[in-house]
Amino acid sequence: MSDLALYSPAAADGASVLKRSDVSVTRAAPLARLAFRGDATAAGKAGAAFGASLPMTPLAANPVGKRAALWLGPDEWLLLAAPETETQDVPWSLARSLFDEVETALATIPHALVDVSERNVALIVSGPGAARLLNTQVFLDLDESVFPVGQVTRTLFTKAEITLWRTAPDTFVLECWNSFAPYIEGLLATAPEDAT
Amino acid sequence: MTQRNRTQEGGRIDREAPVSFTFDGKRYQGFAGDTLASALLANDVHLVGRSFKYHRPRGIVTAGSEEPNALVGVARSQARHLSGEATPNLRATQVEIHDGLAAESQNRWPSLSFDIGAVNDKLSPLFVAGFYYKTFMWPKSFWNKVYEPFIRSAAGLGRAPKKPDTDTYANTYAHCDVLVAGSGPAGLAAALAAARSGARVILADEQAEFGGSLLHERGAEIDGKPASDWLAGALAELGDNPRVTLLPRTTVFGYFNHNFLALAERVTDHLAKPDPERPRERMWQVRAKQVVIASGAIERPLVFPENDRPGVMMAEAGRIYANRYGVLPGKRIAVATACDSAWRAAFDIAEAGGAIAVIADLRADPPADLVARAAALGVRVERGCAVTGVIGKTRVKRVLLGRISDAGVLSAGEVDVDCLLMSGGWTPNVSLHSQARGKLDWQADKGAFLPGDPVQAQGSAGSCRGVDGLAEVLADGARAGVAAATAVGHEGDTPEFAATGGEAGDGWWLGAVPHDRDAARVRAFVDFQNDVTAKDVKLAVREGMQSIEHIKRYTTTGMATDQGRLSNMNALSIASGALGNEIPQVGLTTFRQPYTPVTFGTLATTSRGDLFDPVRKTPIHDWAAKQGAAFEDVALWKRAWYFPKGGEDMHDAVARECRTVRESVGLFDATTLGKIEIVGPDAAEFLNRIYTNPWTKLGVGKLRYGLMLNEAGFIMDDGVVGRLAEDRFHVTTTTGGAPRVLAHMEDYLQTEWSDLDVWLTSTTEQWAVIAVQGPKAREAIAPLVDDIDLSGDAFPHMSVREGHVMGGIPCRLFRMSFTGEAGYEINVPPSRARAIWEAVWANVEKLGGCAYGTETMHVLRAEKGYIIVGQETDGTVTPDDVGMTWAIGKKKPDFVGKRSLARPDLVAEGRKQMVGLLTKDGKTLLEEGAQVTVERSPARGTSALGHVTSSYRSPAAGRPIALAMIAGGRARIGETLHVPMPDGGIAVEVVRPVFVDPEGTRLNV
Amino acid sequence: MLLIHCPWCGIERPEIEFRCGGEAHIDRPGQPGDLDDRQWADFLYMRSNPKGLLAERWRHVHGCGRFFNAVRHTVSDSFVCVYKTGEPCPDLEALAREGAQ
Amino acid sequence: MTRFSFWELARKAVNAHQDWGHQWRKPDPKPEYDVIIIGAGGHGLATAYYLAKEHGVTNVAVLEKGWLGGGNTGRNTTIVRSNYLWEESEGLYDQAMDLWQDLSQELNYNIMYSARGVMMLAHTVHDVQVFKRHVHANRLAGVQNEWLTPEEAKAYCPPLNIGKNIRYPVMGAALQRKAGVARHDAVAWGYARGADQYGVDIIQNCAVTGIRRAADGSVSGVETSRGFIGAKKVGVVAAGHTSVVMDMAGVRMPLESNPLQALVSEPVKPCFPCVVMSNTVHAYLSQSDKGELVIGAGTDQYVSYSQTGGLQITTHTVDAICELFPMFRRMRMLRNWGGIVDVTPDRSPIIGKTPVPGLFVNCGWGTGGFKATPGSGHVFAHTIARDEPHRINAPFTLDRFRTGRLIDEAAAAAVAH
Repeated sequence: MSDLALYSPAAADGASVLKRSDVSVTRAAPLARLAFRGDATAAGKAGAAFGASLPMTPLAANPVGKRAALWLGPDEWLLLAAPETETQDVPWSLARSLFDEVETALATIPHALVDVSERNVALIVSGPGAARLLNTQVFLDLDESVFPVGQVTRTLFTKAEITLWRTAPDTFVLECWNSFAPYIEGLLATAPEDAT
Repeated sequence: MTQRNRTQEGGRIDREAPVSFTFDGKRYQGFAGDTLASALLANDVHLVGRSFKYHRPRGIVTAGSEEPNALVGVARSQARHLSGEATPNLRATQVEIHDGLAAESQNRWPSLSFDIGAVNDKLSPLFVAGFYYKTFMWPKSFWNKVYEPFIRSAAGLGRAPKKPDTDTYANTYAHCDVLVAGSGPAGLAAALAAARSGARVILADEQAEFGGSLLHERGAEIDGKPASDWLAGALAELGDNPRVTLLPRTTVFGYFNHNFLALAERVTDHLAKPDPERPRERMWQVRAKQVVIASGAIERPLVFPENDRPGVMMAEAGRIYANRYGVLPGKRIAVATACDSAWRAAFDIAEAGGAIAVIADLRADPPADLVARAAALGVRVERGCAVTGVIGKTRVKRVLLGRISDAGVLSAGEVDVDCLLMSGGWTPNVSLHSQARGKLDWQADKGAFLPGDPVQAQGSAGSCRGVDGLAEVLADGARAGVAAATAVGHEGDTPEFAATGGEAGDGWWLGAVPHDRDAARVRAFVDFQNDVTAKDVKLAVREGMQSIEHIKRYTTTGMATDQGRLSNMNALSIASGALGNEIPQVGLTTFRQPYTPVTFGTLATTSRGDLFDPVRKTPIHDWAAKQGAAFEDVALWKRAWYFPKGGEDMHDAVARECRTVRESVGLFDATTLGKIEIVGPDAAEFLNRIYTNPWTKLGVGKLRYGLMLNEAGFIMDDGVVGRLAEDRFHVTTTTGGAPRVLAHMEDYLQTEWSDLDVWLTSTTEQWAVIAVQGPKAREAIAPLVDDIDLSGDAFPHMSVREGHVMGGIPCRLFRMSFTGEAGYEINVPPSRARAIWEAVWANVEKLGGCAYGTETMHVLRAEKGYIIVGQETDGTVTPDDVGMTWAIGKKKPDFVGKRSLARPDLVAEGRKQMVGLLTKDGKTLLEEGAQVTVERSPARGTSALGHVTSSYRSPAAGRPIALAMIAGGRARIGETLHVPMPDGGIAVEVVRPVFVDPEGTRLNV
Repeated sequence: MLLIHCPWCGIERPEIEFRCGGEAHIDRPGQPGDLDDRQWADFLYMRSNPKGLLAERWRHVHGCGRFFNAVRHTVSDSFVCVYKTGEPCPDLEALAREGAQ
Repeated sequence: MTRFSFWELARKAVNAHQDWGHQWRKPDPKPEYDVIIIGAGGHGLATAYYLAKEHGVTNVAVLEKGWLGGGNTGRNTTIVRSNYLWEESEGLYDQAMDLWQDLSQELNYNIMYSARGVMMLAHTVHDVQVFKRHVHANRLAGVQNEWLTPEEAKAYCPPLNIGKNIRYPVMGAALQRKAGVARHDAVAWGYARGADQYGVDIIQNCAVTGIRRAADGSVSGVETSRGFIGAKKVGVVAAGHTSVVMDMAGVRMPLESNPLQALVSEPVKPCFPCVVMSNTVHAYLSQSDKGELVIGAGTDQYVSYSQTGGLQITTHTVDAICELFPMFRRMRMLRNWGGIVDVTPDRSPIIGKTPVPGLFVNCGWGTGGFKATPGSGHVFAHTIARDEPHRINAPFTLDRFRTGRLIDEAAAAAVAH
């Protein structure tokens, strides 16, 4: 499982997408998610308000407890937060309060903040075979020397766009839009055994 | 089940593991480790197929992927053969046998030994290169009816599978420092050298076993060990290195830009009972920092009369069969050569128990040591001697010898044999180097093209770049491996390998071999599979073909499934002789991927069925499916199309749904519409520039219909935009247009207007959208809305409010309509959309309402004259064309597309304009796409005034209605026009394009 | 499949993550209304389409989402350089001379 | 020049075909011609042929930097059809369709025009609307095209999968029965032989390096790798290289050149009777007389003159073929190649005069030029000979990009809603 406090497996039936001796794929419980856009100044203030600073280094992630700020582009970050007590519901109120806090902190500084909590779902891909399994559909070099723990990027999962974050040597979190999840899960679940 | 040609011992086959298979229905036995070819040869089967054009009997020529003749249809079992699941055209030299494997010969009827098509061979004097361009033209009608069907049925090789393929295919993306293509001594040395320096290495080889020539070297030693022992050690070392990936049965088939390579791995075809979880084949898509090509060299046939008879084989292939598979290619063997290596093949075969009847070398002075060795073995040697013919139709019986002299070729008698081994020397295998766009250098002294300077990050090693001899090849591989590793930052010493044996072989021959036969009558084959002879190549030149590409296309040489691997150099040489040009001036045809044929399924990998393209479904999808909805594909989405009840067809269902919406209320899933949140201080200014409409003065909480043009001035998308705050807009797009619109906006924002402080975020999937439309819409939703005043005054048409539904679920409530009825679109979190939908549904049902799909949505909007982008418009339509100049902000200095709207043709008279059409009889439903003319029965070639864009039965109008784009349409309102159909014209009246509530009073209930 | 260096991400990624946006440095006129039809058509449609070095726009659409420019040789398909949107076009003739050496 | 026939073939067989002569000469360039055609592809050779035959202009040179027919003529998937949407296109392609029917006899060269039918599959409601619009428009124009139900489509093309359980079920098809395929090399060779018989000089391995203009701005000839060759009229028919050639005359073109890939399978016995195209899943497929499945793939997204493309373009096409025809999954790709297609903003060609007097251009055929070869040559010859366009190519001007009078076949199929 993910070594982060942020992600926990969803409790729902069918949360387990794939379970093999060397790799598992599990749907994660919902999170509060905010898309943040703005320049470095805005990002600095946003990080302070959010509770996890927004990384300025490309492809970097900054997890702090049950929050994380992910660099997605030079003026784009994805802010993630899990409620203190685990829930299977989408934490709208958390998303709302974080939204309000960041908005208040930035007041007159140009920026854009949009709640995208419901847009994405996350899959946790974990185990020694995780990278090999992902490489059946993801054209990135997932060798740890090239794609180290903490790196995050948008990329393609064959015909679907994903955000891929290595949270531990053997663990990746894959975020995608809701309606693409069955496609991605389908391809992961039917990946041949000898690929993992 | 005897294997009469099997040696008593030796080879890499497992004599303890017999394998039973069938060929043309007859059962044979081989051993584990055999290819189909080696097993057939063990059973003295040489005749395995018929050639493409002349249907000549053909035998096994090679022992590798370059095989031109031994193509067979292969299935896992005889049953699968019979059910049409065999794979055609596999090379018997690559097919590994397993128990139950069923192979069939091809291109023969009724049987391999008696083939009606062989009549073509009798007609060969007529069927020369390009004959079909000169005939089959009279009478004209015969081409499609007689000639072409005849030619088609005679052509082709195997039979395409008839049944859908049930096997699966897989894909893997990989990266490495060094990819080594080929695992012969050069490739192994390169892989060892690179791996020892710490590089990430992939070693791939098309064969089942790594080792290349080491698998059949007899007597060679490396580092003091027999070659096969050294090989085992090297493979163990590589296998133990976690940074090395070993890929046997894997062909590097494509070398693309920027060191991207594609590999095809055969995963399970060689297994009798494969694990069903494993794929049949897997494509590897590899980005390599460096590539070492170690693809070896390919032995070249000699072009002499009847060189295509079964039993005529490459010398090295004979050696491979003897040494690696323990199979003698014949009992009594002749060798025709111009190269030393064939002598060693003869010696090895002799040692394995074969009788060498004669070695005929084209050279006057073959090396003395070889001659001495032959003498010691008691083998007859003929120097300066050519094979001038072969007797025996389905198997070599005798070969004719001719002595080459100044006076020409003089007969040197005949020799009785059952096998003839030939060698014209070696052609370095430069295919991958050439695919990588590396140039080729002609080496006249070697009679070969060698790799020139590489263009990409790659090098060649070993005999593919003309290096010969085991010790030299190992050293070259080590050098290349270290060079590649060093280039990517790994330090390492160049390993040294001490090798003896595997000597270099000199000597070569290019082009036709001289003979004493009637040149006009005999056929010496250049391209075996496509039946191209030396005469054909000369004929092409005679007819004016100068470029090798012309010669290739005219004669089809090199265009068979072996891609001319055996034939290209001989064809080139013959052509150069006929043209009187040097070989480099005649040119070499381009090497293209794939290196050898690649299964379509392997290229398609996992894309099939529901995983072919993502199937996007809304949170309401399952509910709709349960209600029996029919769905339509819109972009990647499945949308509910209509909801038939109790045996209704689409028309009935849609009519009911339309009536219900207008009379009470309907529920519609609008989730798939694209949504973009546009936020920032300059958001309104951005929208001013992107849309035709003005946005500055749109109040917070208000909606406006937005129209978007491309820069050419044509409508590209539309949607409703809501202002949530001074600096925040909620934009909607069409379902199919969502990605395009976002890309369009980002393009302008980033590259033209980077001064604007505004950002775009896709929220398509942040919100599910439940549209509730109809006079009872407010009633249907009111009980569920927590905190929004729904009264007409507080929340008028074209407004938006943020609030909550069902006790705290956040929502964005739009009051808007695409039906002409009062209505709402409730944007809700997808995770709760189903529950909210069902709650609304409960109310809707109580109110006598219904759920409706996209078809009803289309009818309702057409009744109001609202356009659908992509239906009324087609990329050539301006706002004025569809009567929407009202959507253009007249005072705006600029917006995307504005300048183009002023171009001459876009302001010209007579443009097509949107109007309504009513059939005069009030009953006939026009067909969408039907043309509109003035005349009832226009003459052929009459210009259409326009066409019907939308046409429906309108319950509200009580008759069919249509929208159409008609030249000068607005001025034609009231006129009668016609819609010509195959069974006569339909009279229509041109009307304003609005059929229900033109004043819009129903919207403001 | 090309390998493309994204100047925003600072890494090379496979072509499938990118969209080519055509020839670069064809700036949209500030006052389109001031152009005559021919000038406007030049902006809309006319392209240099060279056999040689071409400055073109790319967007890392399935990555950081940003546009940038690249100089690529249209025969070898190899990239000479990449630079961020807004930066000036390199001297293509000078680059071509360098490449030839 | 020997006339081709079965009897001639039999007669020559007696002497083992030693007596066949050149199908076209290998002339040295003369100092000056009445007309120079740049580009010896199908369109250029056809232009020369019709200049000589229809207009009596025989003092013509066709200059080719490589070998004749070596560009897109020899690299396409040989599909011929004329069921286009707009009147302008219908006129252009249907004239070509008429010429195809008799071209073998006209040229005395069997170009193997095979009227096996071209079927375009509809997979969505939108496809159905678009294709039916084509069918109606074509019927009015007298262009053959008809609508088939899925069952009728299956009857016409038995391997077609019309199951409802596939990703994009077939909802019907538009069929043009007299459309089909032809042997691409033979078209180039047939026109070359035909033009040569009229005295046209076809000069291969002769690259044009410059276009020389007289003081009045009009064309006076071309610089080539074999020296200057004079001509007052020059027709550029250089497909993917048009921008490069036109740049020599200082004319900017609305063109981009993209790699276009195609591939064939190994040959198999007849298993696929017609041509099938599917725009939604991006695939087109036929079977050659030799037995290969011939498959057209897409274009790469960037400008390139490399005649190679990305593997992802090929795999994207092959997966679509396998989805429509799942029995072909075990077939194997034998050869893959690329051409360079010159694409205009409205995906229709430019055939006519240029701002430079005496300079004519015929380009922008994109992915669909082969089918128009005879018609294109016919109207371009007219344009050059008369110094004014033929009625049929009059709408296909360069000026349409100024006026906005585009002939947008691609937009007409645009997907939205």
